Amino acid sequence: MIELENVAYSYGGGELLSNVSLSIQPGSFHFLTGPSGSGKTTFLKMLYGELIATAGHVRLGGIDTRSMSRDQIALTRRSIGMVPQDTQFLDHLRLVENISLPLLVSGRDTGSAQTNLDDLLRWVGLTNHANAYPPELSGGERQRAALARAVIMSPSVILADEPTGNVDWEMSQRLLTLLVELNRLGKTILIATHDLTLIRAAKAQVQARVLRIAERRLHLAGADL
Amino acid sequence: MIELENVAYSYGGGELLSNVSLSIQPGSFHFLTGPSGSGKTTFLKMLYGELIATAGHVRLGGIDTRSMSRDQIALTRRSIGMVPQDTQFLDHLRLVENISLPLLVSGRDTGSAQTNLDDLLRWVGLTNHANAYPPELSGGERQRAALARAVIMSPSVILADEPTGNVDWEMSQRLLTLLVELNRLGKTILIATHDLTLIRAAKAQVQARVLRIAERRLHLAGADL
Amino acid sequence: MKQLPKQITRFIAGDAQADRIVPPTGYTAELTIFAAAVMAFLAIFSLALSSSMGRLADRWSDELAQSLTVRISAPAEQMDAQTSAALNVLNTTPGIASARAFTDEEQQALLAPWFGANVQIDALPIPRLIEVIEDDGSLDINGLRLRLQAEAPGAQVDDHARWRGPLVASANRLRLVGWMAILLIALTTAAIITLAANAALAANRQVIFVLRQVGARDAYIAMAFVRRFTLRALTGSAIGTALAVIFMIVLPSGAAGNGLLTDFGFTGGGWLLAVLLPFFVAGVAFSATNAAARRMLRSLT
Amino acid sequence: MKQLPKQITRFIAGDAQADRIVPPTGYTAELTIFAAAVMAFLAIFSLALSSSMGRLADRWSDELAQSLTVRISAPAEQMDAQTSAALNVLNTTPGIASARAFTDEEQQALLAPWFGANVQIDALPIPRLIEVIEDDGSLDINGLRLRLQAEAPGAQVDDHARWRGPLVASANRLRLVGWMAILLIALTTAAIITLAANAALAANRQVIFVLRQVGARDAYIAMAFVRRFTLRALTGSAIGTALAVIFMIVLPSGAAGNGLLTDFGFTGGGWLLAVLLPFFVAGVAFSATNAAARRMLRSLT
Ligand SMILES: Nc1ncnc2c1ncn2[C@@H]1O[C@H](COP(=O)(O)OP(=O)(O)OP(=O)(O)O)[C@@H](O)[C@H]1O
Ligand SMILES: Nc1ncnc2c1ncn2[C@@H]1O[C@H](COP(=O)(O)OP(=O)(O)OP(=O)(O)O)[C@@H](O)[C@H]1O
Ligand SMILES: [Mg+2]
Ligand SMILES: [Mg+2]
Repeated sequence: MIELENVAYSYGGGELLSNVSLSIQPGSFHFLTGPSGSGKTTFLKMLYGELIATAGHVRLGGIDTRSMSRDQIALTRRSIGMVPQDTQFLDHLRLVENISLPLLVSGRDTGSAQTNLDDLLRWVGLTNHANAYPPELSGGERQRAALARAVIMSPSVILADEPTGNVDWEMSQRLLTLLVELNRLGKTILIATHDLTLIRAAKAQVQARVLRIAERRLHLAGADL
Repeated sequence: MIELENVAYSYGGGELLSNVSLSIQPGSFHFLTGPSGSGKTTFLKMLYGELIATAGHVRLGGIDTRSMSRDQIALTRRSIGMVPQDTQFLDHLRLVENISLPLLVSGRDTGSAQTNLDDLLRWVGLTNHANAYPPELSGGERQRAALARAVIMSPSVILADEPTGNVDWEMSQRLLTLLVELNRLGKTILIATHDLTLIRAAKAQVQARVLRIAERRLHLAGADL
Repeated sequence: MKQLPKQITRFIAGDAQADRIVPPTGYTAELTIFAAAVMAFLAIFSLALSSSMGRLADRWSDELAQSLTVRISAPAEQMDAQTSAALNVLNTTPGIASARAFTDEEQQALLAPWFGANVQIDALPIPRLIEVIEDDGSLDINGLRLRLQAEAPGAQVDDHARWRGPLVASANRLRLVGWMAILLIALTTAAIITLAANAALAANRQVIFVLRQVGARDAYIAMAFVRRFTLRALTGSAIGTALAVIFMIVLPSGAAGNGLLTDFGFTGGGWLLAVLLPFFVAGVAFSATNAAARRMLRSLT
Repeated sequence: MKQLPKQITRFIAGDAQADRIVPPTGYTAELTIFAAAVMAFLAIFSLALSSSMGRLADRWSDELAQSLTVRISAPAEQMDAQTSAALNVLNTTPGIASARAFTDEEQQALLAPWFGANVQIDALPIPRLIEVIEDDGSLDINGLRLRLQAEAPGAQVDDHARWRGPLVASANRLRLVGWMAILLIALTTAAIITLAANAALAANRQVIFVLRQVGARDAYIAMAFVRRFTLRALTGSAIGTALAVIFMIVLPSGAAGNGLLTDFGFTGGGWLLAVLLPFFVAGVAFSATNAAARRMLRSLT
């Protein structure tokens, strides 16, 4: 469960987000939209402990991120899968190793996740690139790899920041299907995107709420989307 | 004038592109589509001297890139504006300095381009971020900055690789308008994108040819797009 | 405490999988190994220099301790009386360990360079020589001269052998220079390793960021880097130490005798220090990298 | 050639705008400056050590040249004849620069330590001493002994003063060690600067990539890095040299006399070398960074 209470964020200048209150229920499906530079990425980073709200409270599992120790944040992240907007990998490791990195750093056995990993690679269309190094991947391939890395641990929350910005329409439908499936398995999903057609396609498959950032506030978009 | 004659490219494994012949006339407007991983970025990199065709000839201004010296490639790039898919900047320089970097490295006076620069910043919506450092920009802002950097030298050719992948619909229209304007001034434009709505919107404003990569070949897409 | 050896074994053996998360850092790796090796080499040399100079200074100091001679010139009939009076004075003077009259044979040996070995010493009006051994530096030579003048008017104190004093001082200063060099080298090593570790960590900011992003704990990330650097520093300094030791052994040992460097090298304690040196360097690397890694981590969430 | 000074001025003054394209490289910058400083400091010290040892060896060698004494013990009536016979032999022996009999006063001064200053030398059957000055090392002492035995049976060759020989050898070896240290330090400096430059360039791969992308020429990119590193190496080594020189000047100069290190430091040529050192280090940095930058550039299109 993710709760925001009167949250504000500022990078030092004026406030980018003000007075945001929201409660994200387990198993829910949310989209986050808003113009470029409105604060979508900033918002996701707060749900992830990468940024700490400058005012108000962001609670993950009931604990305010502001009062979490560094180790607590690390542990919390193991139950949150994050697809960042600018995907970064360990360039000296092969794609499979990068995708199983969350298992490695949390001390889990990577062997037992093998079938899981194979299925996942097939679904995101990277089976042929399993042994490539990240700099050898195309932009869309990197984005798909980041999604695979985010879900490999079967986290209870998945945050995705423009996960389809670099892939074609067909592939974005495939990725959406994967996220919808995970949502049916009870995972909480939050996708930041500027792609309204993606949102419309999702709404046909799942009950999704659309949040919009406008003028520093978070609004709930109507059914007109 | 850009000419490709029986061009093929391979990263070491099988051929990614085969037997590509194309002639891009000065002042023309092209789109390049194809699924993720089909070779759009690879294709653009060949037009730019970053990759050298493994077979056939890529001629820029009549000279085969394969026989160009490193300095010749550098000089050629000054007349080609490139918006890469993964935008990179000099993180220790402010946005304005990054945008005027092409002027700096070619020894041109950055002062005389000042009004040009101001207009450009306004058009891509980055006036307020002129003094920010690149890591402080949002994903869409970086993409817009890369476009501004590509056109600052008023190059005769502009190559853009997914220039709207991270911006909202309105902003993508704005960027498209900029490119259409430049095309009207005689610049050659080539945009790689998977965003079919962008292509449709462009076709309403300008006479654009759509190229599609499918099964290692370059096809000319019909009017059905 | 019982766990410590196990911990050390685990540290060295490492976790092959966890190790891979740190990229091979290329030039900074070579830099660390190389710097550690050279610094160890120079340190061993300075240590040997200090230690040789120390021994030389000690030996010369010992010789200096016997550097005082008292000469009694007196008519033959007064000779014995004045000699024993002088011995009396000497044996009650503070700062003198012992005093002893030379025998005829010893006097003859001393004079041989001047007269040849077959001189008949009894035929000459040779003064009697008394060898004095000081025990520390507290002897008051002028006071001694005055007292001797009163008790044995024919006695003359001769400290001409003191010419080696400046040599001893010099050897001591060389020893000091050697120690200063060691100190400087130790500081330099620590600084170079710290800077190299910082450079490597700065170059790996993305790696650290990604690891934090996927839920790695600080200790896990830090340890991966710390292990790398510590083992590198250990390797480098062990190589440097070994080379220096080999070099010193094969260095031609020069002419025998009381030369400056004829026994250039270590004694027991020095060897121990040489063996410990790589571990010292590894320890420096451990703490430098750990601090640098923690600092870098704190700058990321 | 007339352009060279202008080029150098331009290199040092640089292009303020072009300079900015290279990010402040933080730890590698500090590393370069620090390493250059320490290495210069150590080099100056080794240079001073070598130079002092060289002078010491020279002085002792000079003294050694006068280290041979011939002693003539003969009945008083034969003394003069044998002395001039011996002088004759000595003056015709190859390897001897000159030979001269001591005067009575000189002999008395030499004997003073043994007999006191007021001994009546004529009353003693004292041998006559001849001071021999060698001119190089080619003197055949045994041959000389045989010839003297034939011409002046009472003559005895005494080279007891040769005890300083090993000392000279040692001083020469210390001088050698000093030069070896300088060589090692020079190599280390070059290696550390090369590695630091490579590390900095590797860390700046993105910068170089972006610069190539926007149309910068190789020479432009390389020069930006080369200038940075050269100036840093120059600064660092100038600081190190200055510190070493200051340190040597304030180092207490110890007791006067013929000590080992009482004149630790430089003579004219040494000072020149000290002044040139920073430029040498800068030159090393220039070529190392240039090579590294060109290599990195060739790996990018
Ligand atoms: N580290 C930072 N320091 C200062 N300002 C920042 C920083 N990061 C982001 N910003 C600013 O905050 C604003 C919001 O950024 P954010 O990345 O959250 O936008 P976004 O909604 O994700 O945009 P996009 O759709 O373009 O990705 C932007 O104007 C950006 O310039
Ligand atoms: N340096 C490289 N080494 C090996 N293979 C590479 C390298 N760069 C790209 N590839 C492979 O070549 C193929 C085409 O890559 P490219 O980046 O051209 O695709 P793209 O059409 O731009 O895809 P996207 O829409 O996802 O950006 C991909 O499958 C990619 O894995
Ligand atoms: Mg964003
Ligand atoms: Mg691409």
